[in-house]
Amino acid sequence: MIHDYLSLSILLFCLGILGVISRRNVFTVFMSVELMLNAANLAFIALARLHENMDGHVLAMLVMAVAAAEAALALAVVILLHKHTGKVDTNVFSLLKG
Amino acid sequence: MAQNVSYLGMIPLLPLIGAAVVGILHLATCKKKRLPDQLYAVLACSTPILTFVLAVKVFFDLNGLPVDGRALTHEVFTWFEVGEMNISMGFLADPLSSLMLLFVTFTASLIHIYSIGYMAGDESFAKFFAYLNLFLGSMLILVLGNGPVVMFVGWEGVGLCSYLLISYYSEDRSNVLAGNKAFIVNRIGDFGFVLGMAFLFWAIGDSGFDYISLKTNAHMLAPATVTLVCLLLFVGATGKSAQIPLYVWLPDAMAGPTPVSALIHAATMVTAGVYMVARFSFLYVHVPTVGLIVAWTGILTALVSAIYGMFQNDIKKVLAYSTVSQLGYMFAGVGLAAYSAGIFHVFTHAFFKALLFLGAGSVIYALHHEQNIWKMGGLKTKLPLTYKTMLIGSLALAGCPPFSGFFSKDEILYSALASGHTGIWVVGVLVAGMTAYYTFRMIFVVFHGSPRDAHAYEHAHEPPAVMTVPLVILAIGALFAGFLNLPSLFGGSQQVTHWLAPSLAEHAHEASHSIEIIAIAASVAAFAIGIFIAYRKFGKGAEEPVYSGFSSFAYHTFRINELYDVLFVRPYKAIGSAIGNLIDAHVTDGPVQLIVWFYRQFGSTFKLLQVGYVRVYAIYMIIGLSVMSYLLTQSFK
Amino acid sequence: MNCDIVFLLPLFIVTIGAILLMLLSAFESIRLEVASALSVGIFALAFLVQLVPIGLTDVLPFVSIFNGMLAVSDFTRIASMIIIACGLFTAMSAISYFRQNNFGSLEFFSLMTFAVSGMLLLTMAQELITVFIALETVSLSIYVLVGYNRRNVLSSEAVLKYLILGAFAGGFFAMGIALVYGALGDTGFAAIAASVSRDGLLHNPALAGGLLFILFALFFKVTVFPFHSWVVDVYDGAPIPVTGFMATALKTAIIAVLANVLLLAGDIRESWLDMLFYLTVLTLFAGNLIAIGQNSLKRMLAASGIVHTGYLLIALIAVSGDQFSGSVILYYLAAYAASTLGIFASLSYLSGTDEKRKEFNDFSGLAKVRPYSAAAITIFLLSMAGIPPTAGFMGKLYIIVTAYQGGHVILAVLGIVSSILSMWYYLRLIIAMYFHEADDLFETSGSRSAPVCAFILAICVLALSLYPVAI
Amino acid sequence: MFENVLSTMIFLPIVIGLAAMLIPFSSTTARRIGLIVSLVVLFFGIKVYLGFTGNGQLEFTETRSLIESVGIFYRIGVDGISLFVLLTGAALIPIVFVVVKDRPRAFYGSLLVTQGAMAGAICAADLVLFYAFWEVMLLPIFFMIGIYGGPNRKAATIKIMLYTVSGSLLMLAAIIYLGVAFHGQYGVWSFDTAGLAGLQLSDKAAALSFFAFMIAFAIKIPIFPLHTWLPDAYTEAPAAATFLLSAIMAKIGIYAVIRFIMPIFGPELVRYAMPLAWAAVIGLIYCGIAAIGQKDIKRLLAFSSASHMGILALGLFCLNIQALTGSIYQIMAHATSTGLLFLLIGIIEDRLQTREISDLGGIARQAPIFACFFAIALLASVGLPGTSGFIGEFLIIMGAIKFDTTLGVLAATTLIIGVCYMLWMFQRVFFEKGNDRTNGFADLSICETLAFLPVILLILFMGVFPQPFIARITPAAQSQIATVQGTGQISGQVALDHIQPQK
Repeated sequence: MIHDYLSLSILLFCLGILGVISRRNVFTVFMSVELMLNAANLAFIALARLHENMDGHVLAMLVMAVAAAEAALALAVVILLHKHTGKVDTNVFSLLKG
Repeated sequence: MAQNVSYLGMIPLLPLIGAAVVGILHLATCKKKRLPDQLYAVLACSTPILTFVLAVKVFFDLNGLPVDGRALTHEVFTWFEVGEMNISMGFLADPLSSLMLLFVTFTASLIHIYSIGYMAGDESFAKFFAYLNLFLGSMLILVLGNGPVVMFVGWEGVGLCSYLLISYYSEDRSNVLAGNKAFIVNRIGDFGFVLGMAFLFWAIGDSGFDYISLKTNAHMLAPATVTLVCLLLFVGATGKSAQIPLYVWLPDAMAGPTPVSALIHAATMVTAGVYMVARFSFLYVHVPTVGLIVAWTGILTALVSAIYGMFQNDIKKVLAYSTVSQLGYMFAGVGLAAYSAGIFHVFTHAFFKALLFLGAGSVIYALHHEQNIWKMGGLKTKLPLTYKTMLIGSLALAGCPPFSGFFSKDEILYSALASGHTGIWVVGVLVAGMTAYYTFRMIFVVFHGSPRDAHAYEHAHEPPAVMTVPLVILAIGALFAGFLNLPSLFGGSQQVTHWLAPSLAEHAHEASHSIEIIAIAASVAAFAIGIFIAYRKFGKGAEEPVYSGFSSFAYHTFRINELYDVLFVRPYKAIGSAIGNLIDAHVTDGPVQLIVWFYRQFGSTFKLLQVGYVRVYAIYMIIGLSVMSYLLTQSFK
Repeated sequence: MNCDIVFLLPLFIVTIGAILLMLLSAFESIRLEVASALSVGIFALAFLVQLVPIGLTDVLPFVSIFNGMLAVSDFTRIASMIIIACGLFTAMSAISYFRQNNFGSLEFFSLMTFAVSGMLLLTMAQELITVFIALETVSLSIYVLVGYNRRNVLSSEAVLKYLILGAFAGGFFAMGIALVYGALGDTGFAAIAASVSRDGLLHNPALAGGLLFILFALFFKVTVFPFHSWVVDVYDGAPIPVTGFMATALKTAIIAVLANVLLLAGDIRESWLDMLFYLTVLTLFAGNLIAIGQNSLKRMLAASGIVHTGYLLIALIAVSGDQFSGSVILYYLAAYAASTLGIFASLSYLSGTDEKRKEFNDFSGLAKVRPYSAAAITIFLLSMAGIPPTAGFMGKLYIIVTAYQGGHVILAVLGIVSSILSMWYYLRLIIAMYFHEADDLFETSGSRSAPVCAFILAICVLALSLYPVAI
Repeated sequence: MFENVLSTMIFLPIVIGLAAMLIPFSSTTARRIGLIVSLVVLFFGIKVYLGFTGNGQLEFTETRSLIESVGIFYRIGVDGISLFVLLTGAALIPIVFVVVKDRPRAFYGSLLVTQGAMAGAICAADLVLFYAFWEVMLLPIFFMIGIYGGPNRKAATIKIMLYTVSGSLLMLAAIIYLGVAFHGQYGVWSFDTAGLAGLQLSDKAAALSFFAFMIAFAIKIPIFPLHTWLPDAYTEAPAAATFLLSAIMAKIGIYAVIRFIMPIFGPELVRYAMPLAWAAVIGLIYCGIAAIGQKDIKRLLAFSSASHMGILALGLFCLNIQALTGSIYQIMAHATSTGLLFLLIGIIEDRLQTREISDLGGIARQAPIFACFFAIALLASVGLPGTSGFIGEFLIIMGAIKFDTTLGVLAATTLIIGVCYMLWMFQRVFFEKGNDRTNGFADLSICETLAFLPVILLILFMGVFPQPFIARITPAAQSQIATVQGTGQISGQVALDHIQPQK
């Protein structure tokens, strides 16, 4: 049973990774990051069940809080960038390079 | 054995002090108010005269000693002492050096006095005398130095002065080039000298590196070492004494003022090589093969330069080649272990060659620095005293009996014949004839016939007494010096040879009087033939010949200078330029530049990797993580 | 009990200060200088409190309340002091910067103070959840700080990159915690250490994998190759005081955590020695190679920061775990922080309005116009290059000594080689400043606090070199 | 002040130099201050010389704990070898302040700092301390070349800095290795030279450390083929910096080999002496030949200096008393002669704004005193007997022949090679006809003459009376040779005893 949860978690995590490295839309990228964090959350909950303690729950809550904070910040940044360039394509934001 | 005296050090020191005083006074005042030339003249001339007095004292002191103990030493201070190497600044006066001392200081005194007249009015009168004094000091160190290292001080010192004085008229590039050539060629010889000295030292030097100890320990040397040392020292001698293949500097050295040519490039410095070989006679005597090399080098030099001498136009060049030629004789003498004969020729040569140069100087002075003999002529009447003295000098040089040159040269030729080296003797006699020819060619062209340049002739006049008196004194020397070593054939007792005997490791050649008579007859015949041909060709006036064919080749000294230029000078300069400007910057520095280049290349590669796309950065991270994971799984095994 | 509070007092002071500053931001009439002075005061106070020595062995304050989540020792204390000092100097020099670039506001100081409090927590954290929380506190503050210049598209781009990659790494961190938690049922360092020393790291793949993820996230933060790419862009885009703050305080905090994690039990480091070795070497050289290609000063400094991370990794590999004092690492961090902060403090007032001077060439002839500034920058650069008699030299010396002692001769030699390579780009700036003619007047406006800051730090760089460190 | 003579000699110039950089004095004031400070240093140098007993040990030692945790001590002292290197620097530097005029105050400050750091490097008995001074002495030079140098100065400074720093950092790696190894063997931290001599290292470690040291010193000296930084740096540097580089800094390289490599890496030095000696001789010939192709008088002298350093280096590797004494003697001799030449060239450049040999000529006529001084320095540098250059060169050649005949013969070619380019240069610059540019050349002023005169006299004095110097050098050289040959090897216990009293 725990394996299924964990497998799902790993799958989600990998999807997240794939999303970050393959997608150019800033929103999708952030969603992928969220996916990774949620994969971790899933694992936390499942493992908390396995170990029968509350640490995992606490962690999951904290991760969610962090994810929310990051999302808020991310949205602000995306809006800011959109104001500057009118685009949400990460490839556009490569003025800093070399 | 040797007696310690405390005044030997004074002898070289006096002229050096003189040089310093005159030099400093000159430097301090030349730009502002010049001091009178007379002051410098007095200062500068006093030192050679004083040294001459001391030389005489040395001679009498030595004379007062028993024959076996005729050596005065003076160890002034320990020069340097490093490990087994203990070199002291010591001086040695033995019969050999005392003889050298006498004529060096004597001719130097006369030439100093002569120079007062010759250099009068020169802008750097004092500088000239400072250099002359410096030269004299160095020469005396060379002569008196006890041990090769001290000798080397003088050896290089005279080389330096020679350079300075050749380049004296430094505005003219060719003069300076001549000076450079002299110094560099001498340095090549010195290279040999230093090496010879080093090998000698590491063989026996640890138990004393002065002549007396060396002489005592010479028997401990391996024959191979002796050969090597003698050859290397001879390389030094060829440089200093202008022998094949290093003679090329001496003719060019005539660029210096004429008294310099007389003093340095005829009478004293150039004979240092001969003196050195005689000094090391205790080594050379053990290696006859090397002696033969020395003798042949000498006699061939004599031949070659005599050939050059027959086709020169410049009065000083004629004399210069004759000097080279006479030096060749001397080497032939010392090479054949007839050291006293060689040294005696050095001695007489100093008189007549200094005389000839000073005479030539008078002519040049009289003609306002005209040196081409084909612009002269008929000067006999205008410069009678000069003519007479030069005639005496020429006769001595040409080997006319009973002039000094006859006895000394004859003794060398006689020893060649007596020791069975007929080849050397034949060449020697041939050269004697050629010597007579070119000497009298010069005399006839310059003094006889009719004037070729009427204007110069009109203005020619006998130089002042300060110049003529030395000429006369030297002429007397040239005339009579030969009698000092009169061979027994003429009822003499060979005083000079006997005087020198304690210093030299000489075996006397026992030969019959008949051989001696043959030798003399041949020399006199050669002299007569030479002078006859010269008279036939030039006695009644002749025009400047057009050199062609062999004579042109000889006039250009067999193109040896050009050959050296092509073989050594140009390649050396080209290599220098190539290394300094190309190879060093691009080849030697190449590895460094290559590293830098790679570093930069890598740098630009890494710059390319920083693409700026955030996705790519994430990919890098994932790749990194994969590698990390891989390494982690590796460690599970 | 009252003793324990002394250990945590700096953290409290800084956190309360941060909240206070945030509240103050509501009052628009308060001038920036006041906020700066206030934060300087807070940091100074925390620094002074932190001076109380603790001892080498870990002390767990308030065990009953925190359940051993926090531990303090001299290592954490000194790391905290470095971090607080970084905050202090950044707060000082930021004022000069904001006088020339008028996007400053009071929140800047509040956010920075929050970041510092997170970092203090990081150094003390003995438990992964705490580390995570602290890390995110720091990160979130710094994200905002990086993008503080909202009008500048580069600044925004920088924060975007940092945010995406930071969150990405954060995801791994979370997943790593999950794995560790799965393997042990506990997230405390003590439990990890116990498990590792009992069974060895490699007997528990989930633990090993989890720690690898955690390491990965931490490596990302301290810019170990190949997780370094962001740093050049982000440093470039961020406002100068923020860059300086990130380069120093953040690095110190993360290195402290890394030390805590890597040295938990000898086996962790031993098992990953190969990996750490390659990463270290690559980090050293990649940093140098990136740096030589840069024309922008901030980018060069960012890249050189990668190299310094490499040095710290050498020390982390080589320090002896059983009697860990971390003094070498801390000394290096202090030396590095002093010189880096010094350079950024100088840039804070020299770069001019809108950071118009950012390239090497823009500083041509600085020495002719502002000799003292140029001299200070030179001292900082020489320290970074490791030329005596600066602290940077001694730092490198200690690290090389440690590397030899640990038997890592190759690392020691490569460290030196990398130091040779780094001369190249440090010299470039010196050459630009001194050997070119000035065509700029280097006019600056604003307060003198950044110059004062640079001056103090220059003295620190020289004085620190004589500060003895026990090995 | 009088108790800590050496420290004063080190730190007085450094402190005053830094002050001169920071405090806005006028240029002339800075120069005067520099002159006074360097004279004070010279005075202390003479005090040291007079108080020096020559017992083969370090004298005037001062030991202070610097960073005790790793055994880094501020430990300085002089022995027979360092004494003369120290004095050479102290005696020569005042001239610079007299001759080099109208430079910004920072220039004079840099000079002073270099002087102090060089004194520090010479006196240091602790390797880390030595390293620190070794690096610090380069920094002011770096700035002097870069700020006040010729048109291609930037490339030259980068090259000299990277080159020398690369070498010295490698040496640092070796220094630290030695310290750690010492700690491993004796349980005590120490970087003391005498102590480290007692280390037992594995062959490989010893060889690697040896090369790390050797490369650092070989770059500084420089030994072929690591000399390629030199022509550019010497040419582009202002005269004073070239003077410092050639006259003192290069000599510190030689000195460092004697001081640090010989006691610590004796067996390695013996093993690798032959290839190193070959490198030195090749450099001597190579650079000597390269000099003839130069058109820039300073560049010519740069190559000449490199060539001469070849012979000095050769003296080190022959490992016999003659050659080593010769090298040490030549340190002084070459410093005085080449240093003087570079300063005099600096005067030419200053007055005529050119260094091209083809632009010059006839200076001897315009400036006889100048020409005379130049000639004496030149003759000393070509090793004419009677000048200081001869003694050292002669001893080295003698030692080289004892060591290896071929090497000795090749080394003796320096007699010929040196004189070729020097005479050529002298001819073109001082002889021949002057031109419009050189006809206005002013001779040395009285002040300058008086500044140069002592050194000229020293050159002559050292040529005629070398023994007072040599007598003080030979015992130290002898003991170094003994150490290298293994007969004087310090045992580990002795080394430890040496360290213990400090603790």
